[in-house]
Amino acid sequence: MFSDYTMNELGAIFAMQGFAGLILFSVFVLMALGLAIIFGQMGVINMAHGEFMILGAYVTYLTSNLFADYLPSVFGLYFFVAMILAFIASGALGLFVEWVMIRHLYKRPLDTLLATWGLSLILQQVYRSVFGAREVGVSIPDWMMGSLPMTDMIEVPINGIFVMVLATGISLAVYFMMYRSSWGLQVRAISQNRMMADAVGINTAWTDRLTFGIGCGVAGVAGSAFTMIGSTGPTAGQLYIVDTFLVVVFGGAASLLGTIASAFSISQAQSIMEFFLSGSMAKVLTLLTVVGILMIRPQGLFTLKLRK
Amino acid sequence: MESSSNRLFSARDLIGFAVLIAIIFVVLPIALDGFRLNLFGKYLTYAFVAVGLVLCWGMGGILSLGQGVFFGLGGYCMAMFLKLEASTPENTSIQSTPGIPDFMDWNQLTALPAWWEPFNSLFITLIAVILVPVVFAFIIGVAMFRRRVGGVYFAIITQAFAAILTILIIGQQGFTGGVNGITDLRTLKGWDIRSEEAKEILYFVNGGLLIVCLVIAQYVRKSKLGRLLIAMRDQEDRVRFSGYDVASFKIFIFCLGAAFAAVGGAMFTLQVGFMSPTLVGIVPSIEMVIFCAVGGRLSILGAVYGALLVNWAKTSLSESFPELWLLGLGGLFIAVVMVFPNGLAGVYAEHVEPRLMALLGKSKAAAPDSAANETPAE
Amino acid sequence: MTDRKSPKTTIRQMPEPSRRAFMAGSAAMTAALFAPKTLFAADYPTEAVNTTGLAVTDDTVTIGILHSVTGTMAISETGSVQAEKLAIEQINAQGGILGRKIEYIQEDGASDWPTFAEKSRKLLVNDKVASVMGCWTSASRKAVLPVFEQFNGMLYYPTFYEGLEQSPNVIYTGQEATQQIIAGLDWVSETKGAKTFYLLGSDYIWPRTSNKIARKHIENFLDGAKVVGEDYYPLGHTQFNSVINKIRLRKPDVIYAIVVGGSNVAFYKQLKAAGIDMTKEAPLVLTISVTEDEIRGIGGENIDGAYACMKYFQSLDSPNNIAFVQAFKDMYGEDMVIGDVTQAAYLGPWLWKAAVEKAGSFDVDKVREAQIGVELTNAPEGYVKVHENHHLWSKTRVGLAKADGQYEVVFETADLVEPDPFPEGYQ
Amino acid sequence: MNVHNPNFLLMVEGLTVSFDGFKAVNDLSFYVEPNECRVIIGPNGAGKTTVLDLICGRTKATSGSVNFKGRELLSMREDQIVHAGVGRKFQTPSVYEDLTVFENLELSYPKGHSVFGALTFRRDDKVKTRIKEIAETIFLEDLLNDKAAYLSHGQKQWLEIGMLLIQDPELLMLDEPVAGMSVAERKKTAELLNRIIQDRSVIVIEHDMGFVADIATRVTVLHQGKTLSEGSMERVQNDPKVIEVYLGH
Repeated sequence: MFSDYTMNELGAIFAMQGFAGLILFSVFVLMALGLAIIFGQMGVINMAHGEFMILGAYVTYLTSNLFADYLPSVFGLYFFVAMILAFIASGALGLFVEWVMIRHLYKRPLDTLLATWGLSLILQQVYRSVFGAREVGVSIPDWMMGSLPMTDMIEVPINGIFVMVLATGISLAVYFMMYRSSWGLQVRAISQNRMMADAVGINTAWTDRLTFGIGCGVAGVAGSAFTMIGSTGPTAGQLYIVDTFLVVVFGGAASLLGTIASAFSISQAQSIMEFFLSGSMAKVLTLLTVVGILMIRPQGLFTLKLRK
Repeated sequence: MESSSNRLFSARDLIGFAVLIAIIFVVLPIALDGFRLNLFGKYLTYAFVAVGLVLCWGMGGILSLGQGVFFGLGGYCMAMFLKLEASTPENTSIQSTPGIPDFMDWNQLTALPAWWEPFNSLFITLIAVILVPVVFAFIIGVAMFRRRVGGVYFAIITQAFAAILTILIIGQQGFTGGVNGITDLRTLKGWDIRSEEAKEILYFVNGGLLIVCLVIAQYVRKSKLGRLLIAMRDQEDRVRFSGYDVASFKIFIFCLGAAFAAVGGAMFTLQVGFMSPTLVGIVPSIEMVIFCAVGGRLSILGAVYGALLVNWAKTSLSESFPELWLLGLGGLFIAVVMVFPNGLAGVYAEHVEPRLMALLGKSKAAAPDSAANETPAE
Repeated sequence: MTDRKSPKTTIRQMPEPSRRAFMAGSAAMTAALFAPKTLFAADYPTEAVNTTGLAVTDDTVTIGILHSVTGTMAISETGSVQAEKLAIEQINAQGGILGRKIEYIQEDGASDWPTFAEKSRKLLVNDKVASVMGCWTSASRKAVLPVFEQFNGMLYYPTFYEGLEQSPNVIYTGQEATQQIIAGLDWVSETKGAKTFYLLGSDYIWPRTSNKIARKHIENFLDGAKVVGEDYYPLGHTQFNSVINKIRLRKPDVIYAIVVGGSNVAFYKQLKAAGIDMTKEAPLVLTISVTEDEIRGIGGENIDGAYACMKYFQSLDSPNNIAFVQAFKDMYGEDMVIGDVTQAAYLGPWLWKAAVEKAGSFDVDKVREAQIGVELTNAPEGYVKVHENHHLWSKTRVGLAKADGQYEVVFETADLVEPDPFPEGYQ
Repeated sequence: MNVHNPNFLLMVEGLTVSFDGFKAVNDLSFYVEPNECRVIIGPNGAGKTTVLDLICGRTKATSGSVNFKGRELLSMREDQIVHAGVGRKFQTPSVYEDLTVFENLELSYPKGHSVFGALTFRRDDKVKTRIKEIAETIFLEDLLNDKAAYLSHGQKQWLEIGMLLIQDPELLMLDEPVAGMSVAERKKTAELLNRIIQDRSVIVIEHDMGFVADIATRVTVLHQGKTLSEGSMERVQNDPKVIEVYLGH
């Protein structure tokens, strides 16, 4: 299939395809980080994760309208404000949901799955009632929609770079919170031994709530970023849920590094296969490979061996 | 207790079964017109899945979010047979290749794929309806349970299977009918399944099969295996160190649940007249779990009422308030998990039964009324 | 070159008599819409116009509306529901049908095909509706089709679709695939000199069948043109960077895109971000799946410069259409947009009304018979006529997407295109 | 090395397990004779429970050998080890709380352990008689129809011991059987244990020295995954190394 092209062209295409894989990787990391915090550290299965992302997207939509109406001169910068607002909105909803629902279910992880699925249905209907059934068009600042010509053959989309920078930034932020802050220490202590953490004076209830809130907030930021590449509608969140869970589970639930490694391997596999196969078959093969590996190595890529 | 629990049916079980049989075979057919009865027949096909989930999830602690896969495989096997029967050369004379299913013709297939051939035989089809999903469940079960994958991981991986199968069915539309599914099914061995009488007969066949499955489930529940499932759910290690191979029991119950779901799927195809990938995916699979949860995850009879109630509510709510339906369903999920973890059966056992007992002093007179409360009135 | 005028592929003209009728009838029919001749129910006794027990009383007739109000398809189907309700209201304002007001029972298909089948059964068996306006996806239509045939109902189906179907119980008010596709391909070949095409679609029957027809047409009937790639992605897929790279590699003149739903939004945003400028000539984007409705989600600035090929655009400059757009906006708000399917859905009640009045009866068999040859001269899209294969004769147009979310009509076929649901050269 | 010495029921040789580099049990060897009661003592974290986990298959060993009656246990599944004749009681009482005492014992009855067997298992008179017998031994004959959840902590410990007894294992491993018991319960348990260890080998982990002295044939002292000292109670108590790390503090 490559005989018609010059080496130069092929090189450029492979470079761009590698870049496409990196963008997909960043997308996966953004999707999965919030879930990795919630699922990995708290053991809660948040099926409404996609809806928290979409909340971030709707907040971005509202912010863009606000800027277009009242601050058109600085419209190009609204996106940064929108991401912060998205974090606050999704995080606040997360705190509320934890307080009302999740905290009663820590001993029943499978039940959190059902309850949060119910929550996702409710959120979808709320979005539909508030914003309408149609997708909303989020206007992206012009500087983000375009590409940087690297050579005369290779062009790199700016929003791709933006997503990559964002993914790196948030990963670092989460890393520092988890491994360099006292909150992170508390979270990890709780995930290993809740009773003991309680006994040594960690406010487990508040730490849990904060963890859930931060996980949801990160989802909100991801949703905000995805307005650049995807659609914003009441049911758009559902599209992400299977991929997201597989990334987290495949990485080994308790490991942040595992989540990133798994996002990397799944995205590269999918991106390479998409180039050679039809998109649908690439997707099926990727999922099957992931599930197959999980059957052989159910604990995921990275795990701590614990003494039971 | 020792002696009573050794029998297949306690007096209480007997009354429960009798009430359900009366509802399915007497009350509903009398109270409902043909259209509504067919609808309830459709709801009852979900009850097969819910009963299987009681065994797997309620008793065994194995939550599968991929029961739609087995429901779908059973349904597709049945649909393939019916489609072949409907695709006679006369019916399909307009096609470039008459005699093959229409969707194959649209996709330039000029001959029936080899793996469709066995579905020309009703006998092989009926075997395949059960066997294909069970073999599939067995492979998943061996792979997962031998490696001690359980709990949330199992749930997520089964969910991934539902996603994979859906994409595969849609992508291979020349062989599967794609997103449209396999539609326009007409006759079963020359018997028109679309007629009113056929639908009524199918309803009763469906009800009969459901009772058979319930009796099997009751037998499993009352056998030592049933107690082992509960034991495994709560103290898996202890069971292992009492000398049981835990994985083989999990595989067995998962396969049994898959077989129930498959029967439901096949009956769905017969009663509704088509099968489509929307019944295989993640959303229907999770909805099936909620049928079970609403009915009571520990009660096989409750699961049947759960499937009936939720679907009936879905139909009637979405007839009058389509916008509210999702809110209602979402609220139901949360309420069942947080307030009524044992579902209808739990509410009945905790609140209704004792009061009725106190009122009437006798369980015999009490049960029919109370069960009627659980049943959606039409 | 000789191939190109093969009788199977050229746009067939209306038979002469019809065309004359069209010319003559045009003025009269336009007048009919605005000053209808009043029919009185008393002239049409119920027992005479309704011999099969439909829901018809002395002053009302009940029809069904069956679309998804919830679920993933609600996004697309909302417009159709609105258009159908608008048409019903307008018909009622003119005195209804045979002196009877139309009442409707709306059911939610919930984006779930078994639910569609169940609800259609309810509408036909329990509610005895006289006709049903409904369905959007092919899957939902396939699910309800056996029900309509079994209980002899009448369905008015608004979506452009893949063809390969001709049911006595369905009137297809949207275009079937050959009507929509061939004119656009001919246009892009003739006016843009396009030689190479990259076919892309969501993975289900409509894009696959449409691309199949497109491929046959490109390879067999367009001079020296070829298909350089064909790809399908699962519904809901949101990552298109890989396929965009493939497109760069193959350098097609035309990206022929039939992506639907949420994937649409992702595809166009990523296409733009990847630096493929659609306002330049090559590669140009030609789509048959993006109406004004979809652009609202995509964002006009992201699809600026793409071409769409369908039978109706909101910007169509004709008195009929301007009046229709105004009425739609008056009813649902100024910010409403109207796409091809919405307009086709609007035709449903009008076509049914015309057939009922022609038959002088609500009986489905009589309506079906009367329906063939029914014309609407004042439809928003212009003149349409029901073909004996239950599809509509209609013009096909090419629109150029603008940043404001509207299309500018750059081409329309000179004649009405004959519907051909079972195209022989394309199987 | 794997040749079975008929003098020993259980031969543990070179047993090692490492968790991410940390060796919880390190090159441990010891031998248990038929009808011997071996008590393992040692400070917290010495690896006592891990040794039992390794023998019964709950934790997979990194290297070494566990030979039981000529069979290598390390390559067997937990349930196969149980069928070979090894019974294990956990530190915290692990009984099936949703089932009755009777059902708890019944599930441990050594019959119907395959899927098919469990489906066709009949609760015949033989089973009932045996369960009643065991229930009397463990002082629960009046509570057979109560749910296990309602038992006291001590009663749950007894129930778990009873569940082991009904299997009639040749080697019984008990992890702190009297921990968390009242003085009265403790006395009763000691009496019970003294009775049931008569005709089988037992490995017990215990901290209560009075209790240990009462039942032990031999004592093994573990420290940091290795044997610190081994021998009779008297000898171990007088071993200066042992006094230093464990008894003397």
